Amino acid sequence: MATQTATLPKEQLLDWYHQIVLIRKFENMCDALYAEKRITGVYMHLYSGHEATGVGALAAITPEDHVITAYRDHGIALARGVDPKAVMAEMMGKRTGTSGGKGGSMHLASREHNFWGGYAIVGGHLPLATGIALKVKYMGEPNVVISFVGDGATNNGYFHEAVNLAAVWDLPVVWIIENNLVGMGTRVEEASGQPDLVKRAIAYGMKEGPRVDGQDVVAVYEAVKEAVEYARATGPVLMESLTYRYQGHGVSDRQYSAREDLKSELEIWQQRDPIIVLRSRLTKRFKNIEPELERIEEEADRIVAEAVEFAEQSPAPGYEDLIANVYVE
Amino acid sequence: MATQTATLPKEQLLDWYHQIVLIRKFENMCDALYAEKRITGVYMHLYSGHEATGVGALAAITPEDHVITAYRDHGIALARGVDPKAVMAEMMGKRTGTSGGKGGSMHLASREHNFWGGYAIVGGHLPLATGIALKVKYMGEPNVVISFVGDGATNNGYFHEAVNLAAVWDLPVVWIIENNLVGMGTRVEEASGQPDLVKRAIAYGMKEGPRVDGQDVVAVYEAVKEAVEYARATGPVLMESLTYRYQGHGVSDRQYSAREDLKSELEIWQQRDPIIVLRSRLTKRFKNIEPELERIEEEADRIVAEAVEFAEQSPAPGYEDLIANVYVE
Amino acid sequence: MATKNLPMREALRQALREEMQRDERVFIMGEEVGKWHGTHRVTQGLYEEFGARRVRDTPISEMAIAGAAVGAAMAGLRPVAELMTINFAFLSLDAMINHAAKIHYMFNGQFTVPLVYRAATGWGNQATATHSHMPEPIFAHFPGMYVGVPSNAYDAKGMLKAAIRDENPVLFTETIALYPKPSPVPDEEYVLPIGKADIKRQGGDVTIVTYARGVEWSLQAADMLAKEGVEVEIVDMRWLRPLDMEPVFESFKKTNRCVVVEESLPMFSFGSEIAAQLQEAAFDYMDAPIKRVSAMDVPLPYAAEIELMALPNAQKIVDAVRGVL
Amino acid sequence: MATKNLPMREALRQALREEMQRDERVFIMGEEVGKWHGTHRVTQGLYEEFGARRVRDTPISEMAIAGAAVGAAMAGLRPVAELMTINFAFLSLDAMINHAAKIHYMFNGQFTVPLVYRAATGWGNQATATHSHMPEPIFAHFPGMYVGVPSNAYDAKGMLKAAIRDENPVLFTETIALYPKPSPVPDEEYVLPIGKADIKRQGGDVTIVTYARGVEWSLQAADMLAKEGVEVEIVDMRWLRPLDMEPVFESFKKTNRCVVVEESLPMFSFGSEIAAQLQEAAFDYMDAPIKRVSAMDVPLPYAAEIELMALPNAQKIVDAVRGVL
Ligand SMILES: Cc1ncc(C[n+]2csc(CCOP(=O)(O)OP(=O)(O)O)c2C)c(N)n1
Ligand SMILES: Cc1ncc(C[n+]2csc(CCOP(=O)(O)OP(=O)(O)O)c2C)c(N)n1
Ligand SMILES: [Mg+2]
Ligand SMILES: [Mg+2]
Repeated sequence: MATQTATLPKEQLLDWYHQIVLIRKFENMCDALYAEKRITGVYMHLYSGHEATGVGALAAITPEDHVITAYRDHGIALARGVDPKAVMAEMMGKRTGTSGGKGGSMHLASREHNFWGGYAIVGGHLPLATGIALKVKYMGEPNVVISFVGDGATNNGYFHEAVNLAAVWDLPVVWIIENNLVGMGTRVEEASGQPDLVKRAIAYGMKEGPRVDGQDVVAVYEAVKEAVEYARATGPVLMESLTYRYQGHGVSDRQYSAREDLKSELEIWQQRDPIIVLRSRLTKRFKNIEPELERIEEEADRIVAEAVEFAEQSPAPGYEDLIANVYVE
Repeated sequence: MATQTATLPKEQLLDWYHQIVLIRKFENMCDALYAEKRITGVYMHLYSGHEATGVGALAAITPEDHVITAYRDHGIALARGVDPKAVMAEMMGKRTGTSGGKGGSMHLASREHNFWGGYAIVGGHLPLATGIALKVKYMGEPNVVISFVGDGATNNGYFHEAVNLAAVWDLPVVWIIENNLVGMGTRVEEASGQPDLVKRAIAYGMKEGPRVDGQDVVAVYEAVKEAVEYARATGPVLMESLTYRYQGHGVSDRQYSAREDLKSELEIWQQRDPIIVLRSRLTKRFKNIEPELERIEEEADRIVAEAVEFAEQSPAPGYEDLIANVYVE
Repeated sequence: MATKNLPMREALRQALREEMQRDERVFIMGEEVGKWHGTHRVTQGLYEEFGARRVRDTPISEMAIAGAAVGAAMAGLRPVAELMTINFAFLSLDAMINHAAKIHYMFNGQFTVPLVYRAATGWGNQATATHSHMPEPIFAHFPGMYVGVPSNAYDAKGMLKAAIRDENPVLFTETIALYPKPSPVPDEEYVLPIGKADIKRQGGDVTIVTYARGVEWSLQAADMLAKEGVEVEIVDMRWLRPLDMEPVFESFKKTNRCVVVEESLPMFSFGSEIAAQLQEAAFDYMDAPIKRVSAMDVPLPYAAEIELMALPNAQKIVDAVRGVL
Repeated sequence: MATKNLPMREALRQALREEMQRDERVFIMGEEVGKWHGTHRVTQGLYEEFGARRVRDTPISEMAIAGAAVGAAMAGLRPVAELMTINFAFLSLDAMINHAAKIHYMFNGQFTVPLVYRAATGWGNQATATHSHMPEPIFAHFPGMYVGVPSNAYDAKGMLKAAIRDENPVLFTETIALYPKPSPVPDEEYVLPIGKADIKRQGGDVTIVTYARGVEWSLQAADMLAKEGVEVEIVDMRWLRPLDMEPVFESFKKTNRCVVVEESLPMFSFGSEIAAQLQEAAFDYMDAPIKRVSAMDVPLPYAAEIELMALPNAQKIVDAVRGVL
């Protein structure tokens, strides 16, 4: 499939470069702000390392398609085109955040982007994906749902029931396992009787998609595009993107530092960092593109800085927000 | 494997014939007693049609091995050697019942037989099987656990989590799917994306056992024996026994009567009734065995009649039973 | 207004049919709701009438049923998801509480979750320990979802229609013992408001606060007590969320005595909340302690004799009322 | 008796270590309990000390964790199954309530289920709506399982040891905010009885009934009130099941006034049950209505400013006490 790369328009590749770099810089900023206690709270899970998966996958669908994920959702929100300002404001718990400061890092969402949110109960969003796809089919719409799911989450009852139901009802869902080889501190082979997770498709009589190289945005894009076409025409697909987590499970995770195994693995993975992989594709194909890439990097810095600025200037929610939206009145 | 039949001792085959006939007659009696309101309550699920599965499977293990199942448990209890008197007394809610009249039809159990009980929450007993097998392995015991599970139940989260955990921990469990093609009124292919249920073993990297002819006690015995050996030596196995339910889902089920599809299928299955299949094996191999078979049938009638007699004579539980065993004091 | 005497089962079926006719987005999903006609036959005939698109049989997957209903509702449908019996809702509690009930809040109103979870409920009939739950109060513990608990056919129909039309998630439970019981149901369409209690009998001596099957037992007790000249007022809460305490307070200010009746377990439950609110809001009107009649604090056993001992009944209510006079 | 000032986290770890040393059947299972040292570091070092057989990491499978613990306990082991946080126990509620809590009864005593479910609990720290549950009262609604809710390191150690030794299933929750808080823990072994409340402060004017982090807030409130000459008695329930009401009744008969304090949701909850029992058992001693201080009836939001508004605190308790004086 690598042959197709050559045909991808330059703008598209540069756009992906922009997105990947933006996400990385956004996450680095979140990390720094957390260290300075300008972002607070117990849970924040960075997307660093996974960027190519989110960006490549979402490039393969239209704005009318649907996206849902777990708590590792910053990168998904940004790749979906949600305003970084609103995302950063949500991190800081501000009224201008995507969820008005009530959802926080784990619960970004944007109705207008058909981004149905990040969810923090492992597996909990998977039947929601099935339900959204049911609506698509029920209404005869031409769309698909992309549902991201962690490798660890595939061992939860939610996964089994939600994926099976999508199979039984032939719903247009592409289940993308973001396999970063670990759930918190548990390795995939210690958690799954079947570590080749995509094989679980067989249990549902479901189309088994590829295990794609999750560090290469082009590979992810092409694989998801094919899966999406299948889902639109025929039914659900289970596929895997092999990637790696660049930091601890979440920012408040103190156990990571003792895990030498994870850290030495990290070094190997970082040699195939999504930014490096895409950059080398670009520099190989386009002469003298470096200045353009640098401009994109600077642009990303600017966007992140503006987002921080915006978030810090924004008002905190008040009592009226605390009591609003418990019910639809 | 059919070759091995010839080598099975006559006593064993006759014992199976006895057990299968006993279960059938026991179930018919339960049905009759229910119609007469001598057995009451809303739930009672008969084992008729499944006898060869329970009898063949339990013949493949020792008394020190372990057995657990769902609510369709009468036949399992009897095949495990639990006294029919105590089983019938439990049906009638008597103090002399296996569970003192507190469990009823769906919650038979006998600690002394390592029969860990019948459970009524679909899938709920599956992690219990995993836990019992953990104890076996933890203590270094040489035993296995047989866990029966319905076809419908394999779509529940409990199945996924319990079976995967047994795989991850390499526990000695033989999961036997009693596939009677239907859960209540839902056909297996309407409920499972993968109707070839035994294929679900792949999702757990687990040994895939056979889909055995569940109407033939000899075939079940041989297949389970092999699976048990594997489980003892190596790890868990998922296998299937293909069988059929002879009546509605349960006695209070009024929907069954309208389902022509199920009833016409039934006729076909009854041509391969476990009693007919075993009888024909016996009469082919042993000359003039009919009188012996008839004696066995009469013996079963007698046992069932005695069980009814015993149960009816037994006292009902009283207030002291109602309040006993909420906690271990 | 012309009425027909309909069993609760049929009144509920009417509600479902009418709402499905009215709004194409309304659909039914759950175990055995279609070809099998519903375990308790509430959905009987709807599969034939509306087809497989709108009456959807599911695998035995309570987590997925409850969760898929959330997704479908967020996306614009109006699912009526049946959990067969409330016992199996223990498996879907997470989807119901963490997702159905919280999504509107957590995402600051971006999404609404207009769904109904229907489930049969109630103690008794030798269903035994795992199949004899009536845990509505624990669902009502959490904000974000309404909880409807009708006591007769008329209420059930009007309440279910309201639940389907509401923009919020609703848990709607139907007492199995009440399914065959008839009450007059108007031929004309009607909808009963969410969160409104109802006085089922007027009286000046004692207030009984109850719901679902408790109403039937309380009415029986009231008849028995009336013979002794004791006039009981019965408040049927109808909804555990929103909990409509006004009529309770009003009644209590008149009677100054109260018994709370519930079918299920006594601890951290319905009676606890009602008694706690009453003593706090109407302390100066209390002429006697508020008494609670509940099932006994045991798992429910199989044998009919002792199962009945564990359950509340009219006589136990009469005794409790005498205790506060 | 020599003591050491230990954070609750370490006291709990001591309890686990001692019980594992004492009884080979005791083992730990759960997500991240081993190589990751426990999400809240309670089990830190135990994997290294006891090995992979006795400290067992599991997949993210709450149903299987809770259910496998039941099977292992029935078969003769003594599992301490960690559910990481109580929020995830919503996924295992069925196994806990329908199996752990009922099997001894349902099979008429043939099996015992000597296990402990440990889970971190508590509101706050911007954990947001799905990760801020404290639903202990809904678990205590059901008979068959004990529910322990310690308020400090000393209690936690003695209670957890009792829980592990008991023949009944126990849900044992540990408030995250209390993990780092130290209290004096004796060097010698001790076990605190199951189902015994504890007077955390004596006083004759008002009784505060509470548990877990409520004790800390109540002690702060008591200090504030003492300056005004109001003497508060604080009953720490320690266990929601069995619920030890005697000390509450005794205290109330002395003070005639009561405030119930709980960290979590107000409806159908802890405060409801305490208030209901008190007014019924001690009606003649009531000089004022029993007041409840709880979190607000909302899902918990992320932003720190408004999250704090939703939570109880010492000032809210002081206000409530003033309201009953
Ligand atoms: C039901 C449930 N159980 C446990 C947790 C705690 N938890 C949060 S994330 C996580 C690991 C998930 O791993 P994976 O699915 O691989 O996703 P990743 O973090 O690697 O992206 C766990 C155990 C939870 N949030 N929900
Ligand atoms: C969790 C749960 N959901 C639903 C039910 C209701 N129910 C009881 S048996 C059954 C069908 C089970 O089918 P299967 O597993 O194939 O077993 P079979 O009855 O055919 O032996 C259903 C849906 C239940 N008891 N528990
Ligand atoms: Mg992972
Ligand atoms: Mg079946």
